[in-house]
Amino acid sequence: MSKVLMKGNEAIAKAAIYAGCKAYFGYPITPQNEITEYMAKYMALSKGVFVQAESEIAAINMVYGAAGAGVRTMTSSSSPGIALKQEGISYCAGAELPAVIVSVSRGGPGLGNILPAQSDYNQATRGGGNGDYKVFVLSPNGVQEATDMVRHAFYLADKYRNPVMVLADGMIGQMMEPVELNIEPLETIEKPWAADGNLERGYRNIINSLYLNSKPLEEHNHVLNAKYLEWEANEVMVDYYQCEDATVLLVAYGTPSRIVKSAVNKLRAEGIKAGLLRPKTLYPFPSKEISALCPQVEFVLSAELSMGQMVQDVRLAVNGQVPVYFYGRTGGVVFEDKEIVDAVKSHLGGVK
Amino acid sequence: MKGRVTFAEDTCKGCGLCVEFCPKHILTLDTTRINSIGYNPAYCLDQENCIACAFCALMCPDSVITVERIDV
Amino acid sequence: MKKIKLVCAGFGGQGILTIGQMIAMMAMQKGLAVSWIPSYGPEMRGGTANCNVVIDEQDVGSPIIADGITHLLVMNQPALDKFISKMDKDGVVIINQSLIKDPKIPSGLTLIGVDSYQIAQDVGNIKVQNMAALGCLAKALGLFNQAEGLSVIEDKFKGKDQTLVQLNQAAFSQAFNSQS
Amino acid sequence: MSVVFKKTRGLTDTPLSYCPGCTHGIIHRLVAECLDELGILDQTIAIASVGCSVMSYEYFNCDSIQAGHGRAPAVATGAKRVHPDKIVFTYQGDGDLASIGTAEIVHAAHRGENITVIFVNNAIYGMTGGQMAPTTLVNQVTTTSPFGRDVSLQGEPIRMSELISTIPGASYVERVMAADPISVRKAKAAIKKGFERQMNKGGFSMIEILSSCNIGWGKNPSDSLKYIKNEMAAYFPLGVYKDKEKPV
Repeated sequence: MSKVLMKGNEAIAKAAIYAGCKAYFGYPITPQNEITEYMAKYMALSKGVFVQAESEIAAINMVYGAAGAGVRTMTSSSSPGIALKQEGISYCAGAELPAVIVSVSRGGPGLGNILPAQSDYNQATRGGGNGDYKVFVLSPNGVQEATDMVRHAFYLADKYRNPVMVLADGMIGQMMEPVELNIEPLETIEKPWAADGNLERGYRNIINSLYLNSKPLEEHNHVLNAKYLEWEANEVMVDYYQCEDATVLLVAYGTPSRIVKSAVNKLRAEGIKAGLLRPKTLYPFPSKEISALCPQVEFVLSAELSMGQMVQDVRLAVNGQVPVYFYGRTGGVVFEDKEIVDAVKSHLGGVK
Repeated sequence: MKGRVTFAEDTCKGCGLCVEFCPKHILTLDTTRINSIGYNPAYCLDQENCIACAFCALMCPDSVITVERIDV
Repeated sequence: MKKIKLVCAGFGGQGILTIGQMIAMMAMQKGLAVSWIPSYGPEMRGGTANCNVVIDEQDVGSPIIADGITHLLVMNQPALDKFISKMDKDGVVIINQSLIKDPKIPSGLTLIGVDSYQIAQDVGNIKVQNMAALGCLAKALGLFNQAEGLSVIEDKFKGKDQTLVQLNQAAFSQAFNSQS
Repeated sequence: MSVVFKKTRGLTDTPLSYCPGCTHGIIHRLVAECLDELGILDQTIAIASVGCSVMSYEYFNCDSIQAGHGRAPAVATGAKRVHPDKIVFTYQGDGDLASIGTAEIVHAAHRGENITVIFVNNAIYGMTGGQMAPTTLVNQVTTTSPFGRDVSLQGEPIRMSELISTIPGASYVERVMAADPISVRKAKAAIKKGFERQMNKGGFSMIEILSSCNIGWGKNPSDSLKYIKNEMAAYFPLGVYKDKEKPV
């Protein structure tokens, strides 16, 4: 398949269908509407399921139902809508259901606006649902990677029986870039646990997150946690740029990381040895990878389109080895590379 | 009865609903001009025939129109 | 090649976003890295519309153009007023002469005019004004030849009436060739 | 010379953000005129919702609270309960009121909250670009019903005035339209009656106004008004569905 120019939202929807998504549930919200609209058309044409739910809460619970019944399923939304989905995400995690949630985030809090932002890092990685649960969070930096990560999300969801979120931003949703889609069928795995109404298997399946007694619930939490530790050990994805000899480490994710990459080039042109570490998985977070670079760098700077969210994970990773600084713009304002250059320069030469 | 119809031209979006509902057919959109917000504004071709019925103003979504009655 | 930071701007309905998309398609077919992003907001027809197109050899950094515009295509006066201060010092401004009668451009910038209305009328349909603007822009970018433009138009209107394709191509060609 | 018609002071000077020809603008004006004519503009709290009218707080010349999607009746309940002598109204579209906000509207009516609900039904999600609404007509094409609304998959359009009128707590429910000068005048009378009901402590009122979305429907403004009259009003009959003061 050759490259085609495609809008991020449309590419995400197409990638999901190629990855074997058979059921989509959504509710209109900008800037992700094209995903819902594409699914409305192509799920019908490919004999899949499309339902425009009455709300985001309903949509995620439809996902819970479809995933519990053993089918590859997905929902998508944007910040305020993802906020409403938190309840259902917690239930999916508690009942160990594979589901993909695409979050095309926008400016907040509240209604905020529909411009690109990264102020939903905490919402994605910590979530607002109740309980000791984790969501696998992937962060693409462009349209091509968004499609690859949606595919990977379905793989991870099935492999670990867990909700996986693809955290894009309004830029990726609305932007067009050349894309080459992977149209190979994604391997399906057996789901002997699914409540698909087939007692010929010889036993009953129950999808549930209720554990009335303390011991079984504690055991359940240990089972879940073992899964999260396995991700941290095996599933971290990270991209390095000019890090080998870097004496200043920049950390940035998503589309804004591309601007930080330009800033690295500008800094290098001025003789400042900057490097960029880009987390592609926000949970599990590349803590070891960041920590490993600390001995060679003067400081670490986290650049985000937020008031400072990922920087907290960066601080935990650095754990006091070197100073950690933050630079951010918010509300839909996207920083320019020269702002990052200036921020780095302002911190050079030790703590002032 | 005679009337006078005036338009706040720079908030007119050229939707044409006033034109549609004018019983005297004296309103039109000026396709030779674009106002400051990018539309062909409505205007009155023939004030003499305005009867001050205010149908145009009733149907204007943007409250662009003022209608006056001229007492003769 | 020097990185191209192109902004296309005008009223909604002038085909601005399509012009940007078609430039992006031409760049993609040449094997260049490219991104296209519209200004997006609440749905309302009319008003202003603009899009950013970044073209580079290897990969595109920021898809959003904050300043240093190398090429600006403006279809009306408010669009020109909005973006002129964000130009690169030796940038190129392409204006729609049909609606911008007396452009004020800082010295150092190159000004190119395209009478898109006239060209569209010449080829027989005023609806193809944006293709005239596209032809002029494609030439001004200095990256593309006429055949590359025509082939993208062919692709874009695939499955549509062939006379429509030819009409669009005619407007493109006339504008492309009218520029020396 | 006397002024027959000029812009009401119930609206601010901010230009409306609606598309050309959208009847939201007419309905805004009617509400604003009623508030002004009833002399309650200075004691009203408007509750704005989410959808095309998300910015209505910029346009109504009174105090306003912006609510989350679908939650306007709950927000209105909060405001009205703490200020029972003030006038509180919500301004909601069909996605807001008839989809995500069904629980809130049903229970505000059920409690008999003394508020006025202005429900603008244009059978589509306009703000987000023309998706199917619960009120989208059968076979109507939208971006999420690309082959037309299919009753077997999406059900029949939901009739909110009929539904709300079955709730004992509702006092006054009427459906009107904004399709021509005569119907616009009738719509205004209904809106005024809704506010009067609230002023008289008469309880919950909802005025549903059939409205247009010419962009979402893919029609010109003039044809859109014909669509309201001929298609929408055929499925959503106009009339008074509930009037506790004058049983229907």
